[in-house]
Amino acid sequence: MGVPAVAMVTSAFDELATSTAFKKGMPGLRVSFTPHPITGRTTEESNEYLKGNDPVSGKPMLTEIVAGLQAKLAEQDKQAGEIKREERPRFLAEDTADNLQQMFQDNMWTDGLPVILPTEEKVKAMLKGTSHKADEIVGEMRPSGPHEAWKYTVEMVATNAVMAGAKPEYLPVILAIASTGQTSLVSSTSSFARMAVINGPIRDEIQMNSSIGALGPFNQANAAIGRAWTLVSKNLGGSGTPGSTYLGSTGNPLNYGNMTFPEAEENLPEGWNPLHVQKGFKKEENVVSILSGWSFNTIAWFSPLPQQDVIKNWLTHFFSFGTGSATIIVDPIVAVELKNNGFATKEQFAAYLMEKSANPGWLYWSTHEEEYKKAKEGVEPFASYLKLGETAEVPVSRYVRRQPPPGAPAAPAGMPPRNPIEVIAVGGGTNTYWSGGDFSYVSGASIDKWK
Amino acid sequence: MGVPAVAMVTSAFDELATSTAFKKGMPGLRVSFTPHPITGRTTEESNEYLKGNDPVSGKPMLTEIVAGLQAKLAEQDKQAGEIKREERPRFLAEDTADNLQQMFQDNMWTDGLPVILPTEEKVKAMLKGTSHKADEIVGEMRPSGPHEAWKYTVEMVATNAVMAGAKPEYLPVILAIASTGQTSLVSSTSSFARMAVINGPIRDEIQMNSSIGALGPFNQANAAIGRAWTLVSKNLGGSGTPGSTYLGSTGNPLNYGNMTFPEAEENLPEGWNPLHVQKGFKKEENVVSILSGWSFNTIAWFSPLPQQDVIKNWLTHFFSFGTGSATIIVDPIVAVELKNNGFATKEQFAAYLMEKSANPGWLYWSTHEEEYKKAKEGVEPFASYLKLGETAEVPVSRYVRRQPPPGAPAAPAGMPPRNPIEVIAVGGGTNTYWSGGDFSYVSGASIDKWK
Amino acid sequence: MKFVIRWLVGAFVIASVVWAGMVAAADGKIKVLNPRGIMPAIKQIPMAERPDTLDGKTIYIVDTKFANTKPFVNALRDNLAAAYPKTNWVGVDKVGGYMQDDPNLWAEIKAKGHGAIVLLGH
Amino acid sequence: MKFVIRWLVGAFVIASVVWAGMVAAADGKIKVLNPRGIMPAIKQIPMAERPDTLDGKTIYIVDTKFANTKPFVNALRDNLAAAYPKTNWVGVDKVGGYMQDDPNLWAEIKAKGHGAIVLLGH
Repeated sequence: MGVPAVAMVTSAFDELATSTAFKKGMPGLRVSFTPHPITGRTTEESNEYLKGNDPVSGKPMLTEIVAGLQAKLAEQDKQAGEIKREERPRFLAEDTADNLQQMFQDNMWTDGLPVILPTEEKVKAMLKGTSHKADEIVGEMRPSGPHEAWKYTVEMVATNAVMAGAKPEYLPVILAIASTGQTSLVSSTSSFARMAVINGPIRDEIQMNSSIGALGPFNQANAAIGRAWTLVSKNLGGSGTPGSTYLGSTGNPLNYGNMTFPEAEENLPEGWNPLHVQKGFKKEENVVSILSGWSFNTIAWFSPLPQQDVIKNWLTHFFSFGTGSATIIVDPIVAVELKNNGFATKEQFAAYLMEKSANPGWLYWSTHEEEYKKAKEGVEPFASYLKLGETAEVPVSRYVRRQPPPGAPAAPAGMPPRNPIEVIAVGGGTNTYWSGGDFSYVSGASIDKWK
Repeated sequence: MGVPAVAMVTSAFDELATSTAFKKGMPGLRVSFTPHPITGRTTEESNEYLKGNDPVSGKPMLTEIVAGLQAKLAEQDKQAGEIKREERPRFLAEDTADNLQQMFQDNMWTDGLPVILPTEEKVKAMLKGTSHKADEIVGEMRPSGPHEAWKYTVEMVATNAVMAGAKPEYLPVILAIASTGQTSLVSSTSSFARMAVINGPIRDEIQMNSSIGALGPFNQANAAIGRAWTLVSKNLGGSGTPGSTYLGSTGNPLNYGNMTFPEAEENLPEGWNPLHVQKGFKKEENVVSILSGWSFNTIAWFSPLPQQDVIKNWLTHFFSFGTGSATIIVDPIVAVELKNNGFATKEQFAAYLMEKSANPGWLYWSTHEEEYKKAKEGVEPFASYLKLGETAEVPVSRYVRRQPPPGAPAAPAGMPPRNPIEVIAVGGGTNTYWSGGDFSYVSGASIDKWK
Repeated sequence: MKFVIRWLVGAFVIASVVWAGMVAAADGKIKVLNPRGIMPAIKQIPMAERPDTLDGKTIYIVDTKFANTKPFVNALRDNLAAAYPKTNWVGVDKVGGYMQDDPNLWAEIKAKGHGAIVLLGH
Repeated sequence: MKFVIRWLVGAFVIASVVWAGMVAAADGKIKVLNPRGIMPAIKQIPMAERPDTLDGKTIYIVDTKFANTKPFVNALRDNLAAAYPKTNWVGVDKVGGYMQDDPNLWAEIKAKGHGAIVLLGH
C-alpha cells in the first residue's frame, strides 16, 4: 500500500495470517489478533475485546496496534528480493515401504488413508495412460482466490494417481480434472464440497459404475479418480493443511470421495441430453464436469404427488436457506417418469423448478424475520414485498439466468456461483429416489485431450 | 409356508432374489419377475406389464406364475440338509503384492481404494492394540434385517483394520464399532449413511482431529477408523455387493468416510455434556456412538437472528420432508453462543428445537397436498387439522419422546429410528457454522472393553 | 589346498542358499490373511409338493405393501381371475410394513389355501 | 582340475553378486517420486517506513465487510479515538465482498493517510 499498515485478524486465523504474510512477501507484517469470533459481537462485547490483550502475543491490543503503525522497522523488514522456497527434488530420500507410508501420513500428503507408493516403475506404468510428455505443465491450482498457485507436470499428476490407487487407463480423467485448476479442498471458513461428473464412452471403457451404489464406495474407478482429486489438490494445488490452506471449520465428509461418478447416460429418456452435451460438448466426447456446493440430501420420500411436484416442493424449502444454486440427481427411472409427465428435456424440467420454486410470501417472511420487521416498519423494498400478500412470490432474483459461454474461464474457487439448476441421472433403478443439493456447475474439461 | 408358493419380484432385484433364495435354503424357489418399477404404476400400466413377458426368463408372466404353482418339482427341490458354503482358509493363496491388491479390488474386498496387505506380521502387530485373544468372537453383522448374519473374530477385525491403514492403537475403537453389529452399508433401496462419534480421552491419545476440518480427509485416525468400518461391513458383515447385499439405488457418498469423528468435548460450554455422557456412560469412559441417517447439510448462512432461531427455522423446513429424526452438529463457538443465549444444556436446546420445529399449518399443507385435498373433502383427521388454521401446529406426532434404556439392544439395521434430536459439537471455531441432517442415535459401545 | 577347497565349497554352499533366497525374492510372492468373516451354514428347506391342477383351488395373493403398489397388486388378481376363472384368487394384505412377519396370515393360507403368490419389492 | 576351479570361482562370483542383492533386499529401502508440485518464488516486499509519532496523522480503519462485524469495527474506531485523541481515525468500507480489490481506496489512503488498519476475517 505504501503506507504503514497493521492487519487485524481474529485469533482463529493465527497460522493463516503468519503463513500468508510469508507467501505474499512480507514476513514481518504487523498483525494484531483479537479474540475469536468478532462476527455477531455487540458493541459492549467488542469494547471488552479491545480493552483486553491480543490473545496471541499477550500484549494490550490498542497499544500493540499503535506500535505497529509507528515503531521503527527491523532491517529485514525493509528488504526486497526473492525469498527461497524449500527445494523440490524429483525423488524422496530412500526408505522402507512402512516408513514411507507413515511419512506420507505425517506430512499430510494423503487423505489419512494408505497410498500405493509411487516408485519410478509404477509412475512409468501410469504414464502409459497418456501420450503427453511427462514434463508437460498441466495447470496451476490454489486453495482459494487469495492464495498462491502451484504448478504441476503430467508426471506429478501421474505420481498422485498411482498413490490414489488408479489404473493407467484412468489417467486422462485425472489429468482433465487437474487441468481445470479446481481444488477439491476449497479454503473458506465454510466447508465446501466438490463433485466430478464423467460423461462419454470412457465411462464404460474404464468400467465406472453409474448403476446401483454409484455414489458410494463400490467401484475402483469411481473411488480412485475421486480420491486422486484430493491428493492432487493437497500435493499439487497447495491445499488442505487445516489452519493455513484449509479453513473449513467442521470440514465436509463429502470431500473423501469428492462425489465422483459417471452419468447413467444410456438410461436417460429420449430427448434428455447428458450433462456434457448440455454444456456444449459432443455426445461422443469424454468430458469431466466440475460442480461446487456444500450439502447433499438423499430423499427417500413417497408421496402420491407426481415426482416433479415432490422435487419442486422440496426445493422451495431447501432454497429458503441455500445459496440459490441446485443440482438434482435423479435415478434414471425417475427421469423416465418426469419425461412421461411431460418434461421433454432436462432444460424444461429445470425451468419448471426454477419458476415454481420461488419463495412465496409466507416462506420468505418466515425465514427472513429481520426483513419482515423492516417491512412492518415501512422500509423499502421490503414494505412493497409485504403488500404482495402471503401467497404471491417475493420478487427476489435468485438466479442469474445467463450461463458462462463455452470455454469461458471458470469462476475462482470460493466464489458463490450463479448458475441454472442442473439435472443429472445416476443409479440402478431399484427405487424412484432422487437427491438434491446446492451444487452448481463450475467448469468442464475434455478428457480426450489428455489421452 | 407349507403350501406351493411363487414369489413375484421386479426385475431390478434379479440378483437379490436368486442369492436370497439360496441363502434361505430354497435355491429352487419359483420366482416370476415383473418389469421395474411397479410402484406408482396405474392400473393400465400394470395390465400391460401382466400381459407381457417376465423380463428375466422371457416367458409369458401369467403362464409362468401358474406353472410355478402346479408344475412338478425337481428332485433337488425336495431335499433337506445343509448346503455347503465356500471354505474359509485363514490365509489366501500366495501371490505378488500387485496381484493381491488387484485381487482385493476385483473381489470387492475394498472400498475401491488400495489397502495395506494384511500379512501375518502386520496383523500380529495390529493385535498388540488389544488384550483380547485373536480367536475371540467379536459379534455378528448383516446388511439388513432379512439377510443372513456373518460372525467374526478379533483377528478378522484386525486384518481389516490393517487393510484400512489403521495403527494398532486404533484397534479398540474399530473392535467397539464391530461389536455393535451395525453395518455401515445398510441394504435398502434408499441409500443410508452412518456416523460414528468417538468420545473420551482416547480421542487425544490416538490423535484424532475434532478441530478444523474434522469431518474431512485430514487425519489418519479419523479416516482409517471410518474406512475400517466399511471394510468390516463388506468383508465381515456380508454387506456391500451392489445388486445382492447392497441395493441403495444411487448410493450415498457419505459412506466413504462414514462420518467418523471425535466430539470436541473440551470446547463444550459448561453444563453441556458430551454425547456419551448423555447416553449414560461416564465422562472418562471411551465410547463410540453409532448414528444412522441419509442426508447432511452444512449451513453457511448468516442471519441477524439468534442461532437457535436460524437452526429452528431450518429444521422446520427440513422436517417437512425428512424422517422426523435430526442430528445437529455445531461448531463449538456456536455451542457457546447457544449457551449464552440461555440453553444451559444440550437437552434444553434439543427440547426447544423439538417443540418449535413442529410444522405450522401452512407448511404442512404445502408439503402434503394429498392430505390437503382430503381435508377439503371432509376426510378426518385432516379436516379437523385444517380447521386449526394456517399458523397453528398440525398435531402430527413426529417424535416418540422415549429413548431406549442404556444397554437396550439396537434397532435392526434399516428400521426407521425414532429418537430425540442429537446435538454434537465439532470444529475449529473459524466461523459460527453448523450442520444438520436426519441422523438418529442407534447404539453406543465401550471402547475400553476392547483395549 | 584342502583349506582352499573347503573355503570354495563353503562359498558354493552360501551361493546355493542365497540363490534360493533370491528366487523367493524375485518371485516376490507374499502371504496375507483372508479378510472375510464366517458365513453361516444353510439349512435347505424342501419345497412344498405342487397340485396337478389349480382348478377348484384357492390361491392367495399376498401384498407385502410396498409404497404405491396397490394398483399393480389388484391388476395381478384381476388378470389371473380373467385368465384362470376356475381358480379362486384371494387378495390379502400382510400386516405391518415389509420387514414385519405375519404368522397368522401364513397359518390362514396353510389352512384354507392351496398356494400363494407373494409380492416382494416395488 | 582347471575346469573345476573355474567352476568354483564362477560359483563364488555368483555368490558375491547374490549376496549384494540380498543385502539390498534385507535393507528393504525403496525410492519413490516426490508427490508435491512446484511452488512459486516469493518476491519480498519492503515494508513502509513508520512515522515517529501518530500525533496529527490520519489513520484509516478499513472494514473489509465480513458479515456481522460492523459493531466491532465501530468499537475499534471509538476506542482508538478515545485513547489517542491527537490522531485522526477514519473508518472506511472497502467496496465489494472480502474477495474484491479496491484500488481507489488504496490510492486515497496513500494520498491522504499516514497509515491503515485493515480488518481481515471474522
